[in-house]
Amino acid sequence: MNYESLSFIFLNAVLANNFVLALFLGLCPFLGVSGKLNTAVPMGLATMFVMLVSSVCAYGINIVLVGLDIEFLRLIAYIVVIASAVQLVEMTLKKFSPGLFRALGIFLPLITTNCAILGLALFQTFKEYDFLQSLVYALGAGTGFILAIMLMAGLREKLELSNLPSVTQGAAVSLMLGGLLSLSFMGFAGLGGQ
Amino acid sequence: MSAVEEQMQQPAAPAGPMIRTLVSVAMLSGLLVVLTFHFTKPYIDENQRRAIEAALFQVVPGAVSRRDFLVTEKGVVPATEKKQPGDTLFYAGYDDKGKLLGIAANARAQGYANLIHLLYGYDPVCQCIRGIKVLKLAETPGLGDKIITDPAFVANFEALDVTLAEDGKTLANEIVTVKHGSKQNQWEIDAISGATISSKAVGKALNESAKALLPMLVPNIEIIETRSEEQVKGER
Amino acid sequence: MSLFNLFGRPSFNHGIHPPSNKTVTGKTPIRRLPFPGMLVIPLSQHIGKPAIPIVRKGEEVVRGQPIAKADGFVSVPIHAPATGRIKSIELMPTAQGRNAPSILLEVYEGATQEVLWGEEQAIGDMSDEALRQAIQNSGMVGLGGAAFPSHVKLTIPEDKSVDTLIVNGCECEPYLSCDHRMMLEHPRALMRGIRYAMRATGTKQAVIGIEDNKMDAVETLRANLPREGSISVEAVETKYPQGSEKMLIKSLLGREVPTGGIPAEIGVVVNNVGTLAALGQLLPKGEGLIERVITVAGPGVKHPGNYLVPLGTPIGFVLDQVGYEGSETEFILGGPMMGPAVSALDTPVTKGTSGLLVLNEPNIEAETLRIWPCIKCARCVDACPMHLNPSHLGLLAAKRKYETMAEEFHLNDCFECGSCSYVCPSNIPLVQYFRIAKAINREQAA
Amino acid sequence: MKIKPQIELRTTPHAHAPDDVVRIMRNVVYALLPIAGFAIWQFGLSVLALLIIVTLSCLLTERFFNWMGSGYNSLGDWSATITGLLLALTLPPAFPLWMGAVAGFAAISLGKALFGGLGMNVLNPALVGRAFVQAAFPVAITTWTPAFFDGRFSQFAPSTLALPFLRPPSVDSWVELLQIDAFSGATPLALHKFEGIQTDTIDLLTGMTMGSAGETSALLILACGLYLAFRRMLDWRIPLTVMGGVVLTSALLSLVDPEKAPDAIFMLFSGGLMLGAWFMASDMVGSPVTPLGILIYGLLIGSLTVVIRVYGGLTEGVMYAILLGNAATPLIEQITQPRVFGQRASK
Amino acid sequence: MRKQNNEITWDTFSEGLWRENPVFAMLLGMCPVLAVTNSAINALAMGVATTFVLLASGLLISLLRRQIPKQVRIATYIVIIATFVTIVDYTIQAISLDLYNALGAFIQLIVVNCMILGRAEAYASKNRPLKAFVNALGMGAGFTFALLCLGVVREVLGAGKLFGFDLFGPQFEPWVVMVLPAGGFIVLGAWLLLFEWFKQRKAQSESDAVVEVR
Ligand SMILES: Cc1cc2nc3c(=O)[nH]c(=O)nc-3n(C[C@H](O)[C@H](O)[C@H](O)COP(=O)(O)O)c2cc1C
Ligand SMILES: Cc1cc2nc3c(=O)[nH]c(=O)nc-3n(C[C@H](O)[C@H](O)[C@H](O)COP(=O)(O)O)c2cc1C
Ligand SMILES: Cc1cc2nc3c(=O)[nH]c(=O)nc-3n(C[C@H](O)[C@H](O)[C@H](O)COP(=O)(O)O)c2cc1C
Ligand SMILES: Cc1cc2nc3c(=O)[nH]c(=O)nc-3n(C[C@H](O)[C@H](O)[C@H](O)CO)c2cc1C
Ligand code: SF4
Ligand code: SF4
Ligand code: SF4
Ligand code: SF4
Ligand code: FES
Repeated sequence: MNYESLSFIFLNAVLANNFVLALFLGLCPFLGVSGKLNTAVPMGLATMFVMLVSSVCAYGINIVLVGLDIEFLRLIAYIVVIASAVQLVEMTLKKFSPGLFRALGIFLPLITTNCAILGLALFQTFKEYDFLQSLVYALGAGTGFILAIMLMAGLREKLELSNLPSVTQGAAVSLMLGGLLSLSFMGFAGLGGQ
Repeated sequence: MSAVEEQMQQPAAPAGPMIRTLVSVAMLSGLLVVLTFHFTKPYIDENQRRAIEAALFQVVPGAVSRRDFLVTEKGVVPATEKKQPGDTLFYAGYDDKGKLLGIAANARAQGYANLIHLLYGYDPVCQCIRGIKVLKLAETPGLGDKIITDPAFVANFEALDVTLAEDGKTLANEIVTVKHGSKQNQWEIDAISGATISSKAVGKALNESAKALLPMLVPNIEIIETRSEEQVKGER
Repeated sequence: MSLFNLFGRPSFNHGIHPPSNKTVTGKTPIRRLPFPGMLVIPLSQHIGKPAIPIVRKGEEVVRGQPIAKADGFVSVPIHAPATGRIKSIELMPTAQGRNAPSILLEVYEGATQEVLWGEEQAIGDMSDEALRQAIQNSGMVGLGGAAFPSHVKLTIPEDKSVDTLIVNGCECEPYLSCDHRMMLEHPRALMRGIRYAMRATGTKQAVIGIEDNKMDAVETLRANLPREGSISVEAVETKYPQGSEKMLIKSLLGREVPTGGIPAEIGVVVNNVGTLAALGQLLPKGEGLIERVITVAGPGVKHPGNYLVPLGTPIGFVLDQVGYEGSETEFILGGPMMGPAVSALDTPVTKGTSGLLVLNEPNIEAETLRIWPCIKCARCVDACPMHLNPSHLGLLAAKRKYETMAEEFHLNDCFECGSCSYVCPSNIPLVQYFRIAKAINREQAA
Repeated sequence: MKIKPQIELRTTPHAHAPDDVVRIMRNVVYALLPIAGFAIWQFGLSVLALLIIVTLSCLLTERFFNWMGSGYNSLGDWSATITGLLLALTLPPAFPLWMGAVAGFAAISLGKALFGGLGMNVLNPALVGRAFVQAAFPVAITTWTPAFFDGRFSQFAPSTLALPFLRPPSVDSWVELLQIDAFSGATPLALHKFEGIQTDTIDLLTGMTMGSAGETSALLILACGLYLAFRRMLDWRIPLTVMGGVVLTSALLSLVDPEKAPDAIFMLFSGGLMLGAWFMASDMVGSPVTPLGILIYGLLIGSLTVVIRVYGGLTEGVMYAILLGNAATPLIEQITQPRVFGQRASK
Repeated sequence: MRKQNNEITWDTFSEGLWRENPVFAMLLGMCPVLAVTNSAINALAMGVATTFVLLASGLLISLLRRQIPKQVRIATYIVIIATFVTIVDYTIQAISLDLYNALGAFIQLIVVNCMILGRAEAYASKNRPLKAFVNALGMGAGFTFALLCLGVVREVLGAGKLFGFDLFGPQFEPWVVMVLPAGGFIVLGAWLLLFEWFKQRKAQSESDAVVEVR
């Protein structure tokens, strides 16, 4: 049981313990898909969406696992169920909302095997969040991810127009930017502490 | 057409081999996991027991054995049943004669960087906290981690008063963290200068946990105390 | 009109305040310069198709006689600016830098240089149609700089209707004061010209917009206004580029010309005061445009002032007359903000030339400074009268993203006023970038 | 007389406003000098040494990267000097010199050279440097020493002269020796947050408080900032909107959360807000160019500052608020492209 | 498609070490790389654990490669990988709880480390078991090497220690930022910069050499 308030869970996941900048989760899409804002935003939205789906799934499976006393299968169960749930959602989406599918579709398979998703599922279990708390946690983590990837994409687009020294072109500058963003997000440390 | 769509339009494969493979792989992996679980469980349990006892014996000085209890809706019960959501687990520590020396419980609060997890020892005789052990900490090295290393701060918990109020429903005095050097009462914690936030978190964690646990525990203290020497010996 | 200019003179948003440098020339009356020995008369002194020569080599012409005829509607004839003999028709340098076919006219030294061609016309009896034809016959083009054939501008397309004629007396470019002197010295001709233009376009009201650093002109014109009140004079804030037609319309009427559109779309026609004053003088006499007033100024000029010169006068001749100094010198046809620098001293004064500036070392030095990277100071954004984002456009241009500039950042709305370059502390040649970008985009499209 | 001129051909416009980058930067340095002077007068030798070392470190780092890269010497544009001065002014007065040098190096290398130098950086270099040492040496950067003690011109604080890479000695005993009665070892913001003690506004204005070397006198900073604003060397809209953001957020909080509501005047004049608003948020390189963008940017910084100060773990939030504002600038600019003249009409 | 080459060469092993180093060259599996490298020992443990999963899953997948139908291969791989990760997870718990706590959830997150699935898909499923094994060993070694590069720098600067041993004595002032998230980004960025710089210098001197020959 966990008594953290919903607003604290949300803000903490968005800012102080931002998945990307403080917990190091979901770095692959963060570094890989943040070159352009118009891909970064759908990527962020898709991630948030999958986070919500997997949060719900993980909550359900965990009840079953605990009930059957087979918690040692947690990892396998989570990954399989999340992957299939996302696949299912993808298919439903394709059928009922082709527009949305086209916007988010290419990102969904990339995201399924992404550590932010699994990390979220595991953390909510470790923290013993109830259903609502888990959902808010997923929402916060997703929002934090969107925030981080949008800031990053904006900065990288701006750098695109500047004269980067030849050695900093490529991944190095993204990492350094990530570091500087992470430094900046340290300002939120302890938010809501008192 | 995107790669995804292409992939989605692959012709359906015969279901037989697919299911066969999946089932056999699942069986194989289940077997491996169960085996591993089986072989490592004793070691993990032992590790965990040692970790808990090390912490317990540190916050309840002199204790050599322990028993676990749950605070449930029904009251205090030995932790033989499975823990339900809403229950609070605590550990009782005894000396070699089976005499209850104190109990230990978990507490946590948001510190500077993240949640600070603590175990604290409660001494029913002096009705005070006799020690804390930081279980998990993500505070800044050099600042926040002084709550472990700063002797002056640790000295706060030699006897931190948590006497219950008259009505037995809450603490007589809430635990408060005060500015460094201005501690006046036994229920106050003298903060570390430069790490006020972490210090306050410790105070807050203890206060909240003690406020919730002690009113349930103190009236039921006999349940914990009754432990004969035979039981102790039997366990050895 | 926006909130910002509720107080003070009517104006538009943004723009810049360069030092005006008009104190000397603004007070010097217009004087005539002697005739040069040779005139260089480009066949294309206007926007549209070049005129077609109707004289031959060796032919003698009298002052005012047509020597080239209009080639279609968007074109105007050219008249001989002096009595003399056609020497040749050949390629000569122009202000645009290119060489263009021009008529070379040898001026007779002893000739009286009276205008011997043209007959009086009764404008009042003409039909509107005939009036517009008469305007074309006079070879009149916009003297404000664009040199767009006036009769075309004054012919309102069927599907549009205009309600206001705006008369542009702003003269916002530093140094220039030819329009200022025209207003002071020829107010009656200007009023006549305005009435012709109102007739040609069918407008019922006209507004003369004058920057408030020329209050003497405002008063002179007010004193000459017709009684019925169809014409008014309005002082506007002194600010560059107040004289740009889009800005002036905004200042005076609060209307915005749509992007890519022309003033007629919002019911306005804009003419320069010089244009209309010249019309007022030429039309009744049936003469053609053969001379104009230019401001000769700048730190390198010994006797700055406003001079009436025959079209085709090489600037070298003008300079010899007024005297100039300095070894490292820049010659500019027009104002310092928009006028092109010329490379040859035999470049002629044409219909669109409003000034001749001579800038020498100390003034040039400021520009030869190093170019720094854009420091995002936002000064250009706050200067751009078109509300573009020159900073971002400049960054895009440096990376050759010309298409993005046009598609997402409205490159084609830039009318190259130079305000952004003027204020840029990093000395980035923004306008130059934009010109190149537009040219390359045009090439790509073609 | 006829001379054959050498004809110059340039593109329009042929006139240029008198300001250029060097002139602007030089003026910022002038405006910072009184603040630096006050800091030296207030804290003595230690701050003098800190100013020199940090600025030198910035200049040397800049030169080093010049040498690694283009070879062009960019020290002449003064921007590295500004970075160094500002950085030193935001550090505690007794900050060890070697850490100051690290801060200067981090500021120019991580904050500027990495991205291509002047104008290309995305975050404020001086604050990158400060954020780096704040995270690297959290103890040293929250150690405060008293102002106006006797003998400040003849002795260094002991921590100032700590040997490179070694832990600076505690200043406690040294401070005790100085026998300053009112010294609490805490800044006005910390006093307010943890002790509920409000510092007198007059003291905040005149700099009779504890804090980073150059942040204490709100009035002096205001005067120097106004000088730059009047000379148009700095965009007055930024400090104004930042301060507006602080006031608005304080007012808003007093409606929704009266218990914790900050006092707007106190928020404005305490900590690094004045220095941050006038000299650091206003660094145009990291701020938007669009008018609406500038408004949003300023308000964002102002409100983040208050939120971090009131609800965050730290007592001070100006630095992080500005860095976050810089980080959000590209996004802000994207959504606030100006409406082009004639565009509404065309639709 | 390239002809299947069954030979095992030094390259089979060494490509993962340097040329196709999963971290420095391909930027795969970034999360554990940055998250657990705040000390050398964590980095080493993480490297070894990942290598184990890489080896075991590579071997098994390569063995089963002809039995697994295309449509379910990803699902199968994931299940196999998750199995080995669970095994590692419990084993580490059995060895040391402290280590387990230090690595946190990142042991379990090996499941989603793109490198492992990537190698399964790109290499193990197409090559003979022994070759897959050797390659996985190289990749694992390269990954561990990269983790150590980070872990060592971060621990030395951030704590003044190496593998827990005090290097500079008690007077050393650690650079706390190095063990914080920001430090992880910055140190990896710095390594990449360094490599890039070397690469460019090498390319430079090579092209200079070419010019000289001519
Ligand atoms: C990088 C950094 C890390 C910090 N870490 C901690 C911390 O771990 N624990 C803490 O209580 N305060 C931490 N602080 C907050 C400050 O030290 C703050 O000033 C202090 O808690 C206030 O206490 P004081 O009033 O006794 O100085 C940190 C500040 C910074 C800048
Ligand atoms: C930047 C800019 C500034 C201008 N300033 C003036 C001006 O001050 N006076 C003027 O008559 N025309 C000015 N013009 C030209 C006008 O926009 C317009 O073309 C002219 O007034 C029309 O009159 P015309 O056809 O009689 O020349 C300017 C144009 C631009 C692009
Ligand atoms: C422009 C500026 C920005 C600053 N930003 C911060 C900041 O974000 N965090 C911080 O702790 N101190 C910052 N400081 C220093 C603080 O004003 C102050 O001296 C210190 O933080 C006191 O807070 P403490 O109680 O944490 O010790 C800044 C100083 C200046 C001049
Ligand atoms: C008004 C103004 C404020 C400035 N503020 C800063 C600052 O806060 N930090 C800094 O490193 N440089 C500052 N500079 C200098 C310069 O803009 C800076 O070094 C650039 O960020 C380097 O690209 C400032 C310059 C001006 C004109
Ligand atoms: S410069 Fe101005 S005046 Fe000249 S053409 Fe272009 S628009 Fe017309
Ligand atoms: S031509 Fe240029 S200077 Fe002359 S008035 Fe028009 S805009 Fe002003
Ligand atoms: S030149 Fe173009 S971009 Fe520059 S200010 Fe004028 S209109 Fe704006
Ligand atoms: S004026 Fe120059 S430096 Fe300033 S923003 Fe515009 S382009 Fe950049
Ligand atoms: S390892 Fe975290 S997203 Fe790839």
